[in-house]
Amino acid sequence: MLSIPVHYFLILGAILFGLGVVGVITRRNAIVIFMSIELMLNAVNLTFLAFSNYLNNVEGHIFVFMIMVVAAAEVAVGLAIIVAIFRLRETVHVDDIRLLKW
Amino acid sequence: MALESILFWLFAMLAVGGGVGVVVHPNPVKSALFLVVTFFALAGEYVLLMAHFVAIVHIAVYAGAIMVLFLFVIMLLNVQEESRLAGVWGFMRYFSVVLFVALFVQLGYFGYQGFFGAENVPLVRETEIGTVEQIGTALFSQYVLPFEIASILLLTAMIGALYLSKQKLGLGEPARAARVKEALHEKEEAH
Amino acid sequence: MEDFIWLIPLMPLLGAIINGLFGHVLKGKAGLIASIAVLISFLYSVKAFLMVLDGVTFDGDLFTWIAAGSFQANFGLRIDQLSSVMMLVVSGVGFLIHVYANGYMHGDRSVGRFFAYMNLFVFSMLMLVMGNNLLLLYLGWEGVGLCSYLLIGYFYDKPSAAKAGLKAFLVNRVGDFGFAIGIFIIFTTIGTITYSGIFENVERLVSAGVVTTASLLLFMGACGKSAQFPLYIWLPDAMEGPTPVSALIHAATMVTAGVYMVARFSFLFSYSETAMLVIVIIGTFTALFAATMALVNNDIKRVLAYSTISQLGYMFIGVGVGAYAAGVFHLMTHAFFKALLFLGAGAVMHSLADETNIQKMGALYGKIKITALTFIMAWLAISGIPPFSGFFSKDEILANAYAYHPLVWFFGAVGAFITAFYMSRLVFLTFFGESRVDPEVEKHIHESPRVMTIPLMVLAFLAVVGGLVGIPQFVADLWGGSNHFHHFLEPVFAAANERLHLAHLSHALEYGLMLASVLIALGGIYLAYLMYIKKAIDPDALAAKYKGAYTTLYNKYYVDEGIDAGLLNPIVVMSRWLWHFVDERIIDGLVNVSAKIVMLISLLVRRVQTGYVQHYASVMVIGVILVLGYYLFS
Amino acid sequence: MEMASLLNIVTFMPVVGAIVLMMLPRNENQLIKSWAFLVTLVTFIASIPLFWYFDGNSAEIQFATVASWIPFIGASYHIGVDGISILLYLLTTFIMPLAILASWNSITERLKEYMIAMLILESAMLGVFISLDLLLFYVFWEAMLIPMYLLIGIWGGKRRIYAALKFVIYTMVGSVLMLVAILYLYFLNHNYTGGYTFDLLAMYNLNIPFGVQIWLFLAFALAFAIKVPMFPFHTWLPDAHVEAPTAGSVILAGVLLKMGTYGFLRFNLPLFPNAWEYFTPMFLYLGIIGILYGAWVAMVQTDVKKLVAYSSVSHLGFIVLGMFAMTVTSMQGGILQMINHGVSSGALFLAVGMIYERRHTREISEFGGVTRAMPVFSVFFMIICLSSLGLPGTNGFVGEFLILVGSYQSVPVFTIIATVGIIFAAAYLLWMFRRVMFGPLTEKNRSLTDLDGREITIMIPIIVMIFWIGIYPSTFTQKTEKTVVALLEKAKAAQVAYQMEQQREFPVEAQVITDSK
Repeated sequence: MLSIPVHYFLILGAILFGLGVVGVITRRNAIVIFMSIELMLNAVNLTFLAFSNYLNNVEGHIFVFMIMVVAAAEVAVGLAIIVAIFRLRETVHVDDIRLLKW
Repeated sequence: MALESILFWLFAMLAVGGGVGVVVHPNPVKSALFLVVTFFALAGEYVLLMAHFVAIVHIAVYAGAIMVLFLFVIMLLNVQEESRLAGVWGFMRYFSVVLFVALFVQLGYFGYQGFFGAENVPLVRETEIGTVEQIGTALFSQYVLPFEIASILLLTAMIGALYLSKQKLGLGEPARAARVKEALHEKEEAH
Repeated sequence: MEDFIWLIPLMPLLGAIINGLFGHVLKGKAGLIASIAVLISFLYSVKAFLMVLDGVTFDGDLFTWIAAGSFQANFGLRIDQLSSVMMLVVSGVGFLIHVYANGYMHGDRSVGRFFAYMNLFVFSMLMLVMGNNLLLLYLGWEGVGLCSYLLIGYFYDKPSAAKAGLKAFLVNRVGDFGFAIGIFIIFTTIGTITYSGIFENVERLVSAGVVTTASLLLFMGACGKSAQFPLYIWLPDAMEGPTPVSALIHAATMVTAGVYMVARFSFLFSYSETAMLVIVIIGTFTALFAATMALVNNDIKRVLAYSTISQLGYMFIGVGVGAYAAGVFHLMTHAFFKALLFLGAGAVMHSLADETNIQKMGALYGKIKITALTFIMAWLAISGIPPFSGFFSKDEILANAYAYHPLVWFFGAVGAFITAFYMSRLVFLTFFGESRVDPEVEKHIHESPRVMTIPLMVLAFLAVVGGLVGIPQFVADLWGGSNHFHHFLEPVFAAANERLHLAHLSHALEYGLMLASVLIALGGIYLAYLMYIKKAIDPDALAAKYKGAYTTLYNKYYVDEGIDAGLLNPIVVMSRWLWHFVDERIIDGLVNVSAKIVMLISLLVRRVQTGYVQHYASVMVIGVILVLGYYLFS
Repeated sequence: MEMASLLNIVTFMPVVGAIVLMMLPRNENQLIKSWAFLVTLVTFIASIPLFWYFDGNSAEIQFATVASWIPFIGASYHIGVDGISILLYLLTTFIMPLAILASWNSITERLKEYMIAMLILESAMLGVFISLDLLLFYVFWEAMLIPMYLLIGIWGGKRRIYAALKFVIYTMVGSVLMLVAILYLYFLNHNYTGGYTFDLLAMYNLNIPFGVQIWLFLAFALAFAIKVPMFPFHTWLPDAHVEAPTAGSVILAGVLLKMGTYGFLRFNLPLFPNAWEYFTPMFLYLGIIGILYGAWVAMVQTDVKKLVAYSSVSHLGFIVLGMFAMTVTSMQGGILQMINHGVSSGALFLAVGMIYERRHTREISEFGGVTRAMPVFSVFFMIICLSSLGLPGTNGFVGEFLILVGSYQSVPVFTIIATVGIIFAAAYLLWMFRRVMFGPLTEKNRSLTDLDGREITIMIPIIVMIFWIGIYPSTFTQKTEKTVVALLEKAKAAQVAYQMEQQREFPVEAQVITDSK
């Protein structure tokens, strides 16, 4: 029937996750960093679904659901924060926002 | 090669390509569009995993709602293309590649070692797990409490976002916001 | 007796509270209230005295004051022969001085405060003499010290007055330090501090070998309060207080507390010959030493102050040689004539617009007759002219001193000569000779009001006849009388007298000594007469001739300066060093160094905190990789 | 039984008051102040029955409440009072209304937060005095630090941050070691009995080996010595006092310092009697050094408040002497002196605060002749000074004298040196008084106004206490007597038992030790 091994999905997830990490670390634009985080979350979703299918277990789906909820909430609040910061500082570049040190 | 395999590789390449685009493209708007591509590709992978319901929700929530939100904010803030800084940022770029490789090796090793040669499971089974009915039953019986909490979380996020977006910045009257702004500038100059 | 004696100290306390709280409302009435309070005390004291005369004594507790562990001190009173005499002197002389003060302090802006302090003083002094245990004595002791402090510094606006008050309190504290340790020793050894308890257990003090130490420590307290060498330095400065205060506290009552204490503990002191000897030596030395300082001083009150110190020295000679009754007798007569002298001096100052320099007086006799006459009576009393009171008491002390050791008598006699001389000098310069008064002031010279002169007259009467209650036995034998004062006090000193066995002098010797005293006194007066009335000897020329001696005396032997330079300044310098060096450099230095070390380390470590989100994120990812690696490859 | 619940109610009443206060509107200053005062006043009034019904004829813990708190580690909510803590408990509730009144006009910034901090502080302090569970004690001990830190750090003077930090770090250094010692005791108890408990009364029954006692004693003693503060751990005190607002100083001097001496009696003596004996000479030395050192350094201060702060070092030295002299009389005197010092030094700080509010300076040289301008104030100030220097008839005398007369019985030489301190106590206080209050009225002080009704209201209870303890101290000493006797008997018995043991093991050496005493 299905000929795609489960570890294909897992490796795809790993690649996407790694790409997300690279994005978070290298990008200066807070919005793009946010998008990279979404990428990482989706990589995790993919992994969950792969396992769910492999183990024939519905809990993976539930988890993906919860992650989506969290992601939605996070995006809403996060973007609001970015907007607030932008109003105050007129920039969304994270290297301009570095007062929280020492 | 079976149709599933072709579809898998197609979607996988689209997803990875989209991901790379998100990460490397200097223009945030285009990054966002690349992300949309990735989302659609991932939805395809979900379908391959027989998670039809999740796939649909994924399209609706991510590509439909979240991405619109992203684009909206980008447009609202009128963000320019980002220019790279020398020095630290150059180093970070190479360093991130190292991190990527390390992470990929570990996660890939985990997936490969754990599941290589594992018995493939049939995609179509007698008990379907990805159906709306299945998920609905689970959500409203066993997982009803997390489900309700999730709704509260969303509500909270909504209120929080509203509060933050108000003109007052949650810091009191506008004059005070100006004062804070001034103080921040001063502090920055001190650095 | 129990039913009224507690009222005796309570009345002045009530007066003090009323005047203290409502003095600013009462104004002129404050003095009246205060005087009435002391008068009531005096009347009750008379009642108590009469009962004691009938042989009724009292020793009982009112309530428990302090009780902790084995230590117990009660609020208890003891009325016996000694304390009843003291109560009479304190409340009687106290009352007269209160009356006098009504006139003297008239128009002062805070009379209420003045009389509150005065009443508080009478209360403390009565507690001192009436208490039945050491701690109550200590309470009165420090209480009178406090009132002395407050009253000396009554004119607190004057820096010198404030300073003098502080000095008085601190010097007294030094004495109290010894007193307190004396109490500790007595309590630790015999477990009680009531007079009766100590009396019964005095043998235990002896067998523990602490009797000399305890006696000397108690005497140290007496030295402070009674201004004996070397703790006398506060008394001359104490003259900064209003004159009634000097009369009441620094002449008649408080300063005699030390004598009272030694007399009260006669049974204890008599066990230690060393202690007695020390008392005699210090008393003799002080009597002479203070008298010399009075020779050249020009301040009318300070001359009297040195005279007081000197006379207190005589009292200590008396109690030191074992003639306790004689010491107490002199205490009493001294209270009369010295209070009179001070009040008289106050009256003089009153009429001369507060002038105290005797070089700016003279020929006042005709202008303020009552004051002058009473003053002269007191002068004769202190000089030791019979039959004035001072003669009998001083003579008795000197006779007993002779029996103890002729040398003591000799020094005492020299002191008596000097006393007669400087007192005569004072009187001659003040009341006789030519007038040196500022012409502007001279116009306003006036006799003091009645309220001031009547106490003067009463005291003058007492100064004249007061000595008659203690006519020496060998004189009284002439008409078959007896020394009433001695007999009255006999029970109190019985134990000590029994142990000491005072040597009895032959009648011939006694008469001889008496005659000698009279001649000495007359000699002193005559010398002063020559110098200040006749001008046969020029005092200025004398001073110029013996310049070194004169300046030393004039500067009071530089004792104050010596103490400042030798004791106080080093302590202050050391304290500053402790503060700035030990506290701020060493201790705080160590604390700050340890803080600095932490700060240096954190200076290095905080470099990690760059403020860039990505740096933090990378560290996080590195962490994830490490943890994951640990699980995957181990 | 009702008394036990009253104890709970009184302890937590201020916190409840603080919670209500949080809901009051921010700008209603009058309401906030009145509410805080009311809460503390009611707390004080409610605490009087505790004192009244406290049975002075029993050495037992009274009004105890035992409840499970964190059962799986054996921590319980165990509170109760004995003769020592009841007095300090009352002292705390007595001082607090006065402290609130003292901050009536001087606190203008963040009044609401200030009052909340004060109320929480009160509950924490009360908790310290009644905790009979080591962990509970530790929680209260630390909880009290936070509001105090805020009081100094927010409402303090110019160098407030430095002072607040110094205060917290000093205290923390000690209390962290104490925590280690508490945990050690906890596991030691487990080794002996097999059970896990933090209960203090259970620990009392432990027979801790001498070598262990030494270290545990030191750990506890350091925490308490810093709090007392004993020389040489005292340098936080002048800074904290000088920078703290008046009410902060009052609480600091009135209550917080007593926690150190209280801790010695509650923990060190009953838990480690043998180590106590071993360290007695050292603490006696520190005590008398503190007495003289504090007095000397106080004498040369130029800042009135600093002078009073150093005088605390001196006074607390007397208490240490009284505790370590180990006689019933001296220890009773020590406990009474804790109360006296709380009243007198607290009052001194109040008085200093009153003139500071008027002149905004505390330099002695700035003043002079204040009596002329403020006669009523000068009377109060004088009485307080006299009580502080131990004039008979006032409270200071009773405590000091009991300490000295009791100590003389066991350690005469130390006592004699300590007695020198009373001379210097008079010197620094009256010298300061002369320079501030006497002399000609200087131009700068001419406009000073005398005390108003509120300030007189603050002073009167203090004066009443000064004379009450001075004239009839039995009210207080009879409550402590039995507890002290029992405490000493138990400790002495343990010490004798240890000596016997030593004698059995090393007959010769022990002989030498006992002989040399």
